[in-house]
Amino acid sequence: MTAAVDPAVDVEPGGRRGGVPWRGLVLQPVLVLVALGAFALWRAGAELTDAEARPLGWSALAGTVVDHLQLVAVAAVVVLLVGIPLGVLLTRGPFRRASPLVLGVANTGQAAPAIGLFVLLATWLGFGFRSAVVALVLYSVLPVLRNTMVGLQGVDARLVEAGRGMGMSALAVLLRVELPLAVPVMLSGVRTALVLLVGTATLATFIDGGGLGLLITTGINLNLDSLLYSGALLVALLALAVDWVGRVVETLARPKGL
Amino acid sequence: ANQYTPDAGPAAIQPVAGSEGVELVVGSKNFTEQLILGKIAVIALQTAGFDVLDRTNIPGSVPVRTGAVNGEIDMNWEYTGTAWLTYLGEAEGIPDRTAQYEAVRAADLANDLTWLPPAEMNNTYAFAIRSEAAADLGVSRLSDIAALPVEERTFCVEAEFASRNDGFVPMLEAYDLPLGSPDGVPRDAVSTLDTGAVYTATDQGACNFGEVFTTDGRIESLDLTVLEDDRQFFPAYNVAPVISTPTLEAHPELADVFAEITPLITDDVMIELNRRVDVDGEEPVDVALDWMRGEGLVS
Amino acid sequence: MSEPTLTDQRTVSGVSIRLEGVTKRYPGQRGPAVDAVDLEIAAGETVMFVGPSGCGKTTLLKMLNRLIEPSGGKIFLGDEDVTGQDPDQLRRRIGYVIQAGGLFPHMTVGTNVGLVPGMLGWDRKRIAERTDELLDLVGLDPEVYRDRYPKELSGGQQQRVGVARALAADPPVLLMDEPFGAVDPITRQRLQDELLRIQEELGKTIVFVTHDFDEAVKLGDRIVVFDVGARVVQYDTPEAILAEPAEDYVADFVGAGATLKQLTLTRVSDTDLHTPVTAAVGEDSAAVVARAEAAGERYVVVVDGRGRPVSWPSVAELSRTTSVPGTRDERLPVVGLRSTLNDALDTMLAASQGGVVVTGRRDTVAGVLVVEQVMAAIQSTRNEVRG
Amino acid sequence: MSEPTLTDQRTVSGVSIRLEGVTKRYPGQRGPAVDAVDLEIAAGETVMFVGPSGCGKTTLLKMLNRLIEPSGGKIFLGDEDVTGQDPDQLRRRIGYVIQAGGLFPHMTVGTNVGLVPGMLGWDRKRIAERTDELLDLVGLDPEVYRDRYPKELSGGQQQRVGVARALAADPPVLLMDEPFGAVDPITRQRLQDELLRIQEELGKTIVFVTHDFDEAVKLGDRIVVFDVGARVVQYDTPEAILAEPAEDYVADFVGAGATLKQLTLTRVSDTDLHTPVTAAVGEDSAAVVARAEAAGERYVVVVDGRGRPVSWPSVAELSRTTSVPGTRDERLPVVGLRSTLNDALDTMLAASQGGVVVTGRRDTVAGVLVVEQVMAAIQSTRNEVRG
Amino acid sequence: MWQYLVDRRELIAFQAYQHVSLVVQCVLLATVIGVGLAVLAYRSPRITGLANGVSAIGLTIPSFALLGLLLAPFGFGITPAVVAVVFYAALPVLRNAVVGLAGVDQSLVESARGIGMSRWATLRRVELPLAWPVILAGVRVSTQMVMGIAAVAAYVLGPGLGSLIFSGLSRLGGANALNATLVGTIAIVLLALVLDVVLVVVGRLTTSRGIRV
Ligand SMILES: Nc1ncnc2c1ncn2[C@@H]1O[C@H](COP(=O)(O)OP(=O)(O)OP(=O)(O)O)[C@@H](O)[C@H]1O
Ligand SMILES: Nc1ncnc2c1ncn2[C@@H]1O[C@H](COP(=O)(O)OP(=O)(O)OP(=O)(O)O)[C@@H](O)[C@H]1O
Ligand SMILES: [Mg+2]
Ligand SMILES: [Mg+2]
Repeated sequence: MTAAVDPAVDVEPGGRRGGVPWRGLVLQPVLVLVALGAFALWRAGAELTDAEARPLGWSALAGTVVDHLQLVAVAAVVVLLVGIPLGVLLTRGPFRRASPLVLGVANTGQAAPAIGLFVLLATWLGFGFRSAVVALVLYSVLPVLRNTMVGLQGVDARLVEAGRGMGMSALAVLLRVELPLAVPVMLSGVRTALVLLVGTATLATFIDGGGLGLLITTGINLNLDSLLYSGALLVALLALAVDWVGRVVETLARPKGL
Repeated sequence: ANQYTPDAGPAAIQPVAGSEGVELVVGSKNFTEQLILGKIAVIALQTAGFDVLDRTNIPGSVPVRTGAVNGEIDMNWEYTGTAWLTYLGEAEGIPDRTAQYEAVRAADLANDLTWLPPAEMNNTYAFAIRSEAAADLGVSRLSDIAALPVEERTFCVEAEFASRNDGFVPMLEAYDLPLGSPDGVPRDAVSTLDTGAVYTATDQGACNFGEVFTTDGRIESLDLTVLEDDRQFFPAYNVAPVISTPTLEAHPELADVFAEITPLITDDVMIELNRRVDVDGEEPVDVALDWMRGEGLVS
Repeated sequence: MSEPTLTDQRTVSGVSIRLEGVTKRYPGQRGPAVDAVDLEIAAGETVMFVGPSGCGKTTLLKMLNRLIEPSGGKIFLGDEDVTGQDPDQLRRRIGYVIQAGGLFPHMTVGTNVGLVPGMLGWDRKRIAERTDELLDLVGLDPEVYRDRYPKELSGGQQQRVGVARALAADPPVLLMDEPFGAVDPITRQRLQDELLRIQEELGKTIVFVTHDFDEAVKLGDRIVVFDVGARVVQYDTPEAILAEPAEDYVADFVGAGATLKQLTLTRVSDTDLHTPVTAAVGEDSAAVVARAEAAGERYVVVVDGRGRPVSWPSVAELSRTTSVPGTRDERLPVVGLRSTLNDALDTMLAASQGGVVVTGRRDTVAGVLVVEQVMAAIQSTRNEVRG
Repeated sequence: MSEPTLTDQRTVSGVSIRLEGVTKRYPGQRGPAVDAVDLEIAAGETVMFVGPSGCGKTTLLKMLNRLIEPSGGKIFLGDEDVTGQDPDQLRRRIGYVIQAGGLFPHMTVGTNVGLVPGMLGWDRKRIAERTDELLDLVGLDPEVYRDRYPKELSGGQQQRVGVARALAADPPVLLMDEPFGAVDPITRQRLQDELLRIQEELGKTIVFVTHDFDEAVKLGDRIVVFDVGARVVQYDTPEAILAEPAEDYVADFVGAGATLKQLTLTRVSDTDLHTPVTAAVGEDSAAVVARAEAAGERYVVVVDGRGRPVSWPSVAELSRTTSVPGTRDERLPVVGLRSTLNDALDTMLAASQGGVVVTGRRDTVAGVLVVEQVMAAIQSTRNEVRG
Repeated sequence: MWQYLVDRRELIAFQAYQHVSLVVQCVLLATVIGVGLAVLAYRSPRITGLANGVSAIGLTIPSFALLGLLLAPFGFGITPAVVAVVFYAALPVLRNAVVGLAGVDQSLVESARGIGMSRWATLRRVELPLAWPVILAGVRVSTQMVMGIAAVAAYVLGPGLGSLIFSGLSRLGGANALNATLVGTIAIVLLALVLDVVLVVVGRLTTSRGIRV
């Protein structure tokens, strides 16, 4: 454009885009690792009572963390495999008519209390890992679905038309134009959903789903702050790590030129 | 009130002088029996004219105890054995119920807590198994577990019991089944669940042995078999109202109020009340009020 | 007489388009948006669609490449009926340019331009060559711009890339929907000139939607004026529409200053120039005056050794000198043969002689043009149109 | 000679503006954006700022109402130095109009217009009256538009509300930054006419930034041509700048067609009209022909009973009839006295007579105008400017 | 189930009221806090980045863990529930308020300043009203989210419907355990729906007709 660029407006997003995110992307894992190291140091040196030592023993702790990771990973994979394709499908042709309804449901679905889902699924499917995963999937799939749809709907209709107008098939337009352009919105939504998932997985302990929630409940029940803090810290660090992975993927997948 | 409690009229329990405008905090742990007892206390104290802040359903024993010790909770129902072993840190329980009570009462005076006379009811820990499995595996006592193949030694416990000093790990040791060792109980054979969920999980066969309270109504309704504590690991757990000493000194009539209630609480009564909540699905508060009306405590 | 000198030289690579009773009815709309339109567009012509907002121009255009399926009627490209063809295949053979280019922001300029050839299965090398060739054609240095992203281009540059992309597979037909609507007037003019130049080279069949009547006059070989329902009100050359609007509605649409607009359509070379009396610098004044009086002229064009005009004195002025002076008149009104009559008029109004000297090759005098001739040119256009 | 007949009647409510060495240096910028500018703007004048993008027009304008604080220099409104005043107070006394009106979309038209009076603490009733008065002034019926929201108006109407808002507290000075930049050419022209009309009534001091030189010529009493750093290249009347650009740079900026542009500045009434020989319908043709020949005229204007022109035959044509015919010539070239010379030229080019009949009050014949007179008018403007 | 509802209508109504009351009050407080912080932040790119960071990182703290951590300073009861709910509710409001305020057309701000509005008047009369729809969208997201978080707060004796769910959990296998959980869960979703509708209505009433789409 020949029209002048107003520098006052242009400087700030440019600066932010150029500088901080990469700094943040490096800073975040470093902080997580430092915190993790500090925790390990404390754990190695702390004098623990028997009651604390039982769940905080190295092997017990490793088991708990692995349980939590398993919960999150399995649920996340299922959520992505279900949520994204379903979201894409709901913005296509005849299904498009259903999308306002689905979006409405997805919006209020977020209010469904996770703890309620856990308990209900435990009653229906029995206790254990499986119910916990199903509950987590139900809890997270709606936001992912919603963000996929919103992201795709946000793509400039003229670009879709331009693609069709030059002879791209519907699938080609989806793969080469719509999805790449929807990636920023989609991924940031997906990232938020997964971060919430990490936190929500703490509730799995109520139905024998395992995971770091155990440290927190035991900490609360027995008034053992060391357990409570360890649990909270580890979950938050895990969430930050997931958040970081999400950010990295976003940065890499964000099409250049936007 | 911060929790839903229907109003009751005075009967055997009468308004006491000087209760007007005084706020008392009632605490309880988060399992059915404690909820019913807690609600009984709430209704009683409300009828006696106090403003009651309902802190029933606190997750875990220790937080309740901590609240009582530092004065945030004025009254709660406590078990003698739990206090002796878990709170006061004693290693051995006292077999005699009265002696146990007297010992706890004496020790807790230093903590500004006064134990009113205990109820007859004794709610101890136990392990239960679904009756079919009991027959199949041929177990009736805790010491029988050691004879089972390792893969049958599966347990459901709640988080608190798993870490308590009078809890799971010492118990396993007492029965020569050390946790985490190959000839004892493997770690992944232990599921940790919410207190109430253990009964269903045991019934569904998620594990063979579930940690239960002997006064729980579901033992009967789910057809669970309680294993005998043949090595006397678990001590006596009589329940008694515990009131913070300053509160009791300010309102000595409180002792009279609970003197109306405590003698009525027997094992059978408690099992029945628990059953109504756990099995019939009634609300603890309704069960409490119903019972108190039936006993003529309130109208 | 649409720029005959140009049309004659043009290579025509486009094909003709024929619409027969093409209709589009949107569901839930009262009347049809496009109502049984018949239209023939000759191969290699640029046809401009103008008309009020909502009259169906875009709908009609999109039916040509079946982005909108007609509810009825037939559309022929060349002799093929395209209403039954696979739309994706069809669209690869029709270039399509929309407002602000519609470039994909996440692809480089090169990728954008190479998309259609890629879909047609060209090999890499051929695509790269074609891309560079097209960028060159639209005046963008491939070295500089090939790897840029659209946001790194100015609006006008983006628009040019849009045109390049539409031309990629050398489609015989180009559809353009208000392509220059969003750019500022100066860039717009530059883009228009560029399109004229490209079209001169390529001779595509172009269908172009615009809201700007001046643009239609400037770019179009023919203009279609539509009314609601895509009713064709007038379909003719710009000259004819300016001179003889078919209905009051068209006249309103054309707006004020139609005659002055018409002048932009005719070049000085298209008029009958008057041959003036010339005099070389240093020639004897008396002889020149005599020559002029014999020819009945009041002014004499003084030329230098190479035949280039120096000044344009009146006979009266000249007779006051002895030999023709060589002083160059800085204010001498001169235009070239390729100038439009509008330019000529502008120059002539500022000059005291009431005319301009016209120069041809190497700036030698080709004749003079006076106001009366401009008027005569307008009259003759009108008569031609009427005849 | 900027429309002298109008200027004379104008009430002047504006104040003068004086800039002394006004400078603006943005942090992190190499040179200053505005470099020691001295400028005097007379009260009641409309001064147009033109210049290339980024030359500092907006910066200079915003320093006048201290939206940007000058780095140095002094600014006087009337005789007050405003560089030390409270900016919020100052701005309430200076109207400010930006592109697309800058209307607050969440307030009604009425609220938008009444904002400044409200801040000045006027009472409700007075604000309401003032709002209605202003809406009337900009040609919007208050009853209809007062309670609408900006989005319910067309672009042109929004722009007018923007002007009304800027005028609300009757500020002596109006600053306008490319106010008509975003509207289509037709609306733009209407808005310009409206601004001229309003300004004629109110006589504010207006500073107006534009990119469009035609707009500057049309609206400005004077034009300032800036170069980078807000260097004043030329500050003069439009006529003078068109006729005598101070530097090549200005000439480039003025662009092609300067002379035709100049024609828009002069009205038919400003020229010396030629009085034609007239003939009443039904008069004896021979007598008329004789009269015309005596006056040395080649054409005769035929008028009806009320003195309105009917046709414009040549003497030759007339001599072929016995009595003057009453047939009305549908193509008779007629313009009014208030038309610009540009309109007149446009009409005249289309007519075979090489001229137009000019009508005055009640459409009676006021004279005729021929091409030569148009050229003479241009020449005289030039001489005036030079003189 | 129906019998369950009828028998316990008073209890359920009481807890539903407490749940809504907790959420509404906390969201109100969170809105004030979130908008207040955004007003402080949005003019500076650096602080805006910080605010966005806080609202992103804040969500990585699991609500259950935060509730636990809050026990130490505040004890059981309403206080930790309120603090946690306000904290989570403030995050989306903060983010949306920053986005909304930053998204206000700069030419309108300049217009406001240009006709002599002070900074504060510009914020109050132009920027906040224009950003309001975006802020309100944040409030809606917050409300939906904290309806669920308030349920978990019942674990630390926060008020509301969460206690129905937890009592269902602790009595699993008994009659009515499923009913209690179902009623608690569904009631929360329904109330969230009602609150959402209320917020939409509030949005319509508080958003100028001129900027409604
Ligand atoms: N998808 C659609 N569904 C229903 N009606 C439509 C649709 N697209 C266009 N229309 C209607 O069809 C008519 C013609 O629209 P079209 O877009 O072809 O007009 P246009 O001439 O291109 O207008 P403009 O100059 O404003 O671009 C209009 O009345 C429009 O409202
Ligand atoms: N806030 C700012 N910070 C730094 N430099 C600025 C700022 N605003 C403007 N400039 C610079 O000052 C110069 C003058 O800008 P200004 O906006 O006054 O130009 P303009 O003449 O109004 O241009 P246009 O015609 O494009 O509107 C430009 O070089 C511009 O980049
Ligand atoms: Mg269109
Ligand atoms: Mg500017």
